[in-house]
Amino acid sequence: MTAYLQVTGLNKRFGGLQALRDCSFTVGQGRITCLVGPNGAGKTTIFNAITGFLVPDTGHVEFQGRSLDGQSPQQIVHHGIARTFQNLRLFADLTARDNVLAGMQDHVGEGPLGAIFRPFHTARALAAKQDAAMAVLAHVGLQDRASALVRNLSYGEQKLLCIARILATGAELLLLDEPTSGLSGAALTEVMALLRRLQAEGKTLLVVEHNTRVVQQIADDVLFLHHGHLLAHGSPAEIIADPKLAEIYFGGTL
Amino acid sequence: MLRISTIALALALAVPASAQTIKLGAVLPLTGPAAVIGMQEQRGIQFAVDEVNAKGGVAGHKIEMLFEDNQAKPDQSVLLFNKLVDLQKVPAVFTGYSGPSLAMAPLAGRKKTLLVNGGAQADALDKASPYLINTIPVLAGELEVLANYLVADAGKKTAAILFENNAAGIAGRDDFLASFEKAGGKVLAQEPVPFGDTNYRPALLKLAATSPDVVFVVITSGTPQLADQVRQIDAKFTVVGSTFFSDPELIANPNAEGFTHTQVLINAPEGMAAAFKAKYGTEFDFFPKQYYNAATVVMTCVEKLLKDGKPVTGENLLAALKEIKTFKGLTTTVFNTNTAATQINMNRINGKQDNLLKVIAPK
Amino acid sequence: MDFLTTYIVLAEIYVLLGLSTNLLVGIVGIFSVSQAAVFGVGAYLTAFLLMHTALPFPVAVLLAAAFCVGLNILVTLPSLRVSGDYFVVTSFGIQLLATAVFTNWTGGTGGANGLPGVPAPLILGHEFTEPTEFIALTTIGMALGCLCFWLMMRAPFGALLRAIREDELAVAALGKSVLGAKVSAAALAGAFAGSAGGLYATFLSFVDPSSFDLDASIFLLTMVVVGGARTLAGSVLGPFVLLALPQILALIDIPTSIAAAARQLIYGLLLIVFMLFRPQGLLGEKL
Amino acid sequence: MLWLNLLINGLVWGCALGMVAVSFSLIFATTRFFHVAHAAVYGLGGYVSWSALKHGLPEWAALLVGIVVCGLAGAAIQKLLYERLDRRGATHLVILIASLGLSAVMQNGIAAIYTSNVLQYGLPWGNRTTIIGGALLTNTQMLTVVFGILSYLGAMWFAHRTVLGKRMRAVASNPFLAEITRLQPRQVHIAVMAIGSALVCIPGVLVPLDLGLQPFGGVPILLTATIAVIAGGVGSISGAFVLALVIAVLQNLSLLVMPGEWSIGITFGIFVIFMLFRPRGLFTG
Repeated sequence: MTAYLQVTGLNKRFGGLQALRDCSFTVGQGRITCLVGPNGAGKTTIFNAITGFLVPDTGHVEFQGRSLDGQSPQQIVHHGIARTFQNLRLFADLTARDNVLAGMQDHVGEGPLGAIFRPFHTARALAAKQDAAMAVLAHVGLQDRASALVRNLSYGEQKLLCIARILATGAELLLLDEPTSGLSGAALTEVMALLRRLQAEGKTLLVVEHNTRVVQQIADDVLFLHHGHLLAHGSPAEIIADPKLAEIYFGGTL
Repeated sequence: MLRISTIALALALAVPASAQTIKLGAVLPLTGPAAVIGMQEQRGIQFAVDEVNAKGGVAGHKIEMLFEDNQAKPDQSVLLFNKLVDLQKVPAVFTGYSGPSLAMAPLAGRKKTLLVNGGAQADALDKASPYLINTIPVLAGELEVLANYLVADAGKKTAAILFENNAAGIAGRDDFLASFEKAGGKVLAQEPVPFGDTNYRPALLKLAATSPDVVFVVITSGTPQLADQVRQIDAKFTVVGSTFFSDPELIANPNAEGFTHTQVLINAPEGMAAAFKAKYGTEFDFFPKQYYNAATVVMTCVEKLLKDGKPVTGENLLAALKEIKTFKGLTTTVFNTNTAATQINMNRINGKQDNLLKVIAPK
Repeated sequence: MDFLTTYIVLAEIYVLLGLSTNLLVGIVGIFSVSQAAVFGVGAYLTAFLLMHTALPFPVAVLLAAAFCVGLNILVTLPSLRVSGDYFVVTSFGIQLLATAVFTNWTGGTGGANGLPGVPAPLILGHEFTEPTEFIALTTIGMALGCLCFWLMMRAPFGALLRAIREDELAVAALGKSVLGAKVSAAALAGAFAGSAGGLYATFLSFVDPSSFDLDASIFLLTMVVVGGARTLAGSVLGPFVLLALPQILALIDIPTSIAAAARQLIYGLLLIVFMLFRPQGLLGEKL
Repeated sequence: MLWLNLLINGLVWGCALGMVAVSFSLIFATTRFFHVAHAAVYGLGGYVSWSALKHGLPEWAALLVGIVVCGLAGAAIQKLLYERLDRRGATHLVILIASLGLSAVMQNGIAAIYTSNVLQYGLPWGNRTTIIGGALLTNTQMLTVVFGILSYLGAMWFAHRTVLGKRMRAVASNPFLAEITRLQPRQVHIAVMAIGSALVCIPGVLVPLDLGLQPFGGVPILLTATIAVIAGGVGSISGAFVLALVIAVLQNLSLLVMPGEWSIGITFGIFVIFMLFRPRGLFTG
């Protein structure tokens, strides 16, 4: 059986820094996999390599048996993989709804010719897309904030909007870079509930997560990364029980 | 209300003409790199007009000058020309620089407004419009004189050309090239310098390397810097040029010794030059003199129309100009065509003086 | 009232240029200071075609606009490779290169002398010479330009462009082609500038390099800034205000010897004041 | 020996251009936006010194007055304009436009006071010539070379040996880090603007001493210098100076093979192509 997402032997060097070192792992379909490790372990670099923002020096990425090597970020989204960014990268001067709209993969009216020469067709398509966008916003619980500019949303709302925006792309595999960082209380609970709901709907999630409590609660599998290398993988309980890993994680460098 | 204004209008028209001010327009570059010359042109016109007004005006009418700044751009020129003609009803507009003049020329024809150029010498201006009057000869005539003098009188057989890369410079290059070769000489090389750039060294070095007898220079400003740089490369050639060399700063420059040039004759009486300098703090140079002369030509036509009891319109001004034909301003200006013929002198700069070599009367 | 109609004709031509500049600079966020170069190519090409071929006016303008589409894509390409502040300098370079070509390619552009005698537009046997007639052409041109701009901005294309201005990386992560959208915007901006050039050349019947130099590019940028970036209303208002400004400033009584320089100075001061206190311009959004 | 003369001429001009490039490099590397008004500061220096000279000051004092005025002007521009804009979160485009406006204000202010005529310093010693390496050089040109080299060395010393220079380079390499480590980038920006502006006064006086003063002359020189700054690698003072020399020499030598009207166009053409192939792009952050 081929894995849903198969990462094999990734290496990436930035100047003197070996960001990824022979990094290999798999992600199972329909599961929530958490990527953990100390700062600078290469977690975001892995995301960049999978989503085409970074070309690894060597190594392969396969998704549902198809190679993603050498593909652009745009093509990779079309394969059904979408990501969020640690620093959100929302469009701050656009409304929440327009941010979600930007993620929709229906391209009618996204070229100048269609926009100018088929105005009515474009307007109808736009209306349909707006309905769809509202549905996505409702899904993450932001339907009341649809017309608000992103800069006026709370941090928690912005975090939810990041997820809504990639849901709009229709991707099956979601790569979430620290979706809960900076959140606490109700906002944290809300995001965690959303992640479980997404899993229940059949999405596969690969999540960079620092909060061990969150990892324990949501993860099916945990990948432990150190110095760009996969040091261990297993269930949350197994990883947390390993004192060596805890030492690396909390005690700094080994 | 309507009736009152109608009456007012009738009254205004009935007032004897002597009480009316006559408005004339000018569209000149007063800002930007071209303003160096545009401002001089402006002062020349204003000086002539102030002088006439101080004496009571033209046949009792004061002249009012309306200056507009086109920055030497054609679109602004067209807009401002229309502004002067539409809003101020001016019958004549002064212009300078060939680009703006060429842009306004078709309009002048359609609007029957006299367009008076006193400074630009591009050949295309000669026949651009029946309403475009050039009070200065086009460069071709002047350079023909220069080329004939150089080859026949001075025995110079080879030349190189240094020209300013704008309309005036290119016209000078083309005209000199044609005239000099027609006179039997040979042009060995040519080099442009960007307009406004006073670093002539690389171009001079390149031209000097071809060892010409003369280097013909056509630049509108920066001639003192040119003299310094020619001197510096220890040039073996004679520098020759056109009217642009009659710049007092150049003549006063010891490095300009031996520079030979044609001059569209224009002389100001001593007192006038001093009065000009006292008023504006700058010399009564070539361009102010030319525009003083152009203003005199136009005001002479205005005077004739007023004395004949005709309305001062562009059409009538043109007719008056053709009728008077010969004007005695700062120089004798003859209009056989739309372009004036004036006396041309051959001069050489020696001992900080511009000395006359030869006089060529207008054809 | 030819003065008024001339003013409107020129302002309408500049509205097309304002749309072009606004699209690139305001909406996509490409720091272009070379739009006058593209405008110039449109003007020269139209003039050349009308003077040397028997092509009718609309065809000549369309050809010029089509050529400018290609050209503008080409001159915008460096912005895909180079970040903002470096691109400004590149763009200055493109502008100076264009000025050098306009001034020195005597065979094609007439060099510094320019090209006089560009024929007036002849459509269905009618010659558009007077500003009162020409205004019909520029009004149609401007209306079409504004319509295109409005349609684009309300379509998803407009949202995509705005998103790109804010964050190209995020747009790429959403599966959208940043390159495609930027190239499309550049193409449209080129078409606007090219057709404006065609109208300009035939209206003035004369073209020379001084209309398309660095100052002209900066003037276009100023129009967008004063009118207001990123909105249709701003693009339309800017040219009308800026072309009227010298006439308004002329009402201020200043000694003639320094009047013109003083007016230019006030104009510079206005730019600074707008940037300090109203960067969104009169009717725009914050730059 | 045309080529030798052109080469020497190019080197002399390169020293003048190099001074502008070095001064702009200090500013651009630190503040990172295109300070177009630097061209107007360059113009200001020449005119202030001219006035000082006409008021009877000796040459060295006139130059010094110019340097001080330019330095103060630079600091004032940063403090009163750019810093305010920056505090309001202005984008670089906004700052660029304000800088263009400032340029217009300064250049036209100069034109209103001094007229647009080409003014001369009228110092006869400037034109006296000496034969050096087979070429005749004027005293002004030799001064340009001397000041050019001194300015370069001075800027290198400043950037690498002084505390302020080190702070400047730290701010240039990482403004965010500089903010939190109390390097006080705002003060550094003001200081750098003052120093860069003071420095540009030297070519601002020497070039017009040779070629005459014009109010609108600075922009082409600044743009050529900017090419040197970018092509030489932003932040590298040596790169800027050397590239300025290279550009000036190539522009001069190009006359051997083609007419001079194309040299500016080709300089900028090559630069545009260079920028296409050596990008500082999207994903290098």
